[in-house]
Amino acid sequence: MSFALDALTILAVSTGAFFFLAGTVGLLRFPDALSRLHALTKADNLGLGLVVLGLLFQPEELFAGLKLVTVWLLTLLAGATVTQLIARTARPGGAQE
Amino acid sequence: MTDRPLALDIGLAFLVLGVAVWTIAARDTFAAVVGFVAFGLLLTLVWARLAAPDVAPTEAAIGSGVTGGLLLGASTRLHGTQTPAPGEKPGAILRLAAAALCTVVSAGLAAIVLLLPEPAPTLAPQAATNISATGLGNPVTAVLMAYRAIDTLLETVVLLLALVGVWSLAPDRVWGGFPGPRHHADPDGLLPFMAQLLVPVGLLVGIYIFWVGSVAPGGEFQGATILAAMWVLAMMAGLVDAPAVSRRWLRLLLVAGPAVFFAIGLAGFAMAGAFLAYPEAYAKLLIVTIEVPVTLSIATMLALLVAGPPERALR
Amino acid sequence: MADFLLAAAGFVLATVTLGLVRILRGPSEADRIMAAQLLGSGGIAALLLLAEAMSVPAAVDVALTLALLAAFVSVAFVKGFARSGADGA
Amino acid sequence: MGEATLYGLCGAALVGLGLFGLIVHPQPLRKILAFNLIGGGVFLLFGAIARRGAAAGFGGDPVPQALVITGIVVAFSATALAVALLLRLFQETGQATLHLDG
Repeated sequence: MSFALDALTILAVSTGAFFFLAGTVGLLRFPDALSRLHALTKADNLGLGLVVLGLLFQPEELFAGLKLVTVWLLTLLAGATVTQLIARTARPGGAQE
Repeated sequence: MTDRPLALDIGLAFLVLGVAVWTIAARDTFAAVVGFVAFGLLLTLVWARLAAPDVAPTEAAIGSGVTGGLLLGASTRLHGTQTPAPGEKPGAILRLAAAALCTVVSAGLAAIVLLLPEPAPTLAPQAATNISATGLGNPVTAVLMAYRAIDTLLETVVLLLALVGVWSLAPDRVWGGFPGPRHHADPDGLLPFMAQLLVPVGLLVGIYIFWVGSVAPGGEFQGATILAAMWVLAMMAGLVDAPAVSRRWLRLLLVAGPAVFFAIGLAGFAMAGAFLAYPEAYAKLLIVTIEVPVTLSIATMLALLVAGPPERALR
Repeated sequence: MADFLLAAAGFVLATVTLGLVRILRGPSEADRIMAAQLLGSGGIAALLLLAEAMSVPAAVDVALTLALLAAFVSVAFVKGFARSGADGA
Repeated sequence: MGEATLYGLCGAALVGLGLFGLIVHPQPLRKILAFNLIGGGVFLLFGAIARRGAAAGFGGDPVPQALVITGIVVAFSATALAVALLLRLFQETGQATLHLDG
């Protein structure tokens, strides 16, 4: 049982870490601000989300699990807002550079 | 200890130094401030690795978060003034001399770190034996609120004095007025929406962190900073306006914490024979009685320190 | 398990710190904000992984604090960004 | 070498780095940033000492840890006051420089 859960944790956390890597590569390599933004949101939402998911497979108290999910939701909310605000200003012809 | 945490620690230490070098070396001030925020974030992880779970959230909240917000605001306002005049740049000789001096300072400190006495002196056993007298479960909160309580009392006074200093920088025509610009809520914007969702959750978390501080890592400074950040966030989103600094309720709120702290400290003479001494049976009750107003006062002070001196006159 | 989680924490941290190069290169301030945001969420992920690996449950509270303050700093960023953009920066 | 010594050395380097920035940067805001780096370094030195003092079931000596918490808050008040002074200077003179005849 615990072996299966560990395997799930390893799978989810590794995938999450991969999304962080992909997001960073995208941020560094993509040519324009909007596609970089696209890469960022993937890393942000999915990367952290998968890490949280992976940790939830480990035995946690209910309250601790709730806190983990709250951390993710808070980051998601802040990320979405900032992304939208950046997208508005980084649009071609918007206030930039 | 296995090898891997050491590899992680070495990597983390180099990241901290790298980001610090960048904060100093970046040509653009805004980039330097971003570097500083990253520096605070990495330091938070360092504190977690140094088994200091009480310091980590303080660094995250105050060292990186609130200080970062303050400096970001300042760097935006000073935009365009950040290129040094030709005569201002220090010459090569001065730079070399400064580099030499700083290397000596660092080397001296490094030598001290390497030559620290073995076994390390520690006050942890004393803290452990005395913790039961406070009724608290968190040793750091016990240190802050019991046997180093005078530090904590004076610290709230330092914050208050800094705020008085900031307010006294207001020009005459806006004396006692509203701090900072008025932010208007953009009706179709996401920011007010986000703030409406985030602020209640944040207030709840702030109160939780404050409350849990008596038994586990957390406490009044960490909790107060979260409360302050949420207040400033609501101001930036245009949900609420900053209060005029001459409001009586505001001033009462600011002095309530230090005043209650001081009064209970004086009562210590009658109850236990010394300033800030608590009778053992009531220690926890008294500490909580101090902590609640102190948390509210610190939250108000921090928020107003970020908001800055008054900029708009009373109508 | 703890070793894996520590390694994952180190990996995520190293990755997002690499993204900081974007802050150096810019070109626009939007890019800088993005890199900082990536660092924020990566730092939170690393902290959660460390909390589990070192079995310090209190580190989750630190992550909670960090998430809230990261939101605060992001808004300060964007607010400042919008303002300096308006000045024709 | 334990992690306490490692981060202690990191703190020592940060103090020197911050001091360098404080001396060579003419812009006041950069000086404030450098000042905060020095603070971070000093706190890390305290952290190293606290970690070495782990005893009695605590992961670190709680007394230096409590001092660091106090220090972080005091450093913030100093920073806030410095920023307010700087912004007022800018408001008054239209420049943000400490250069007297500039």
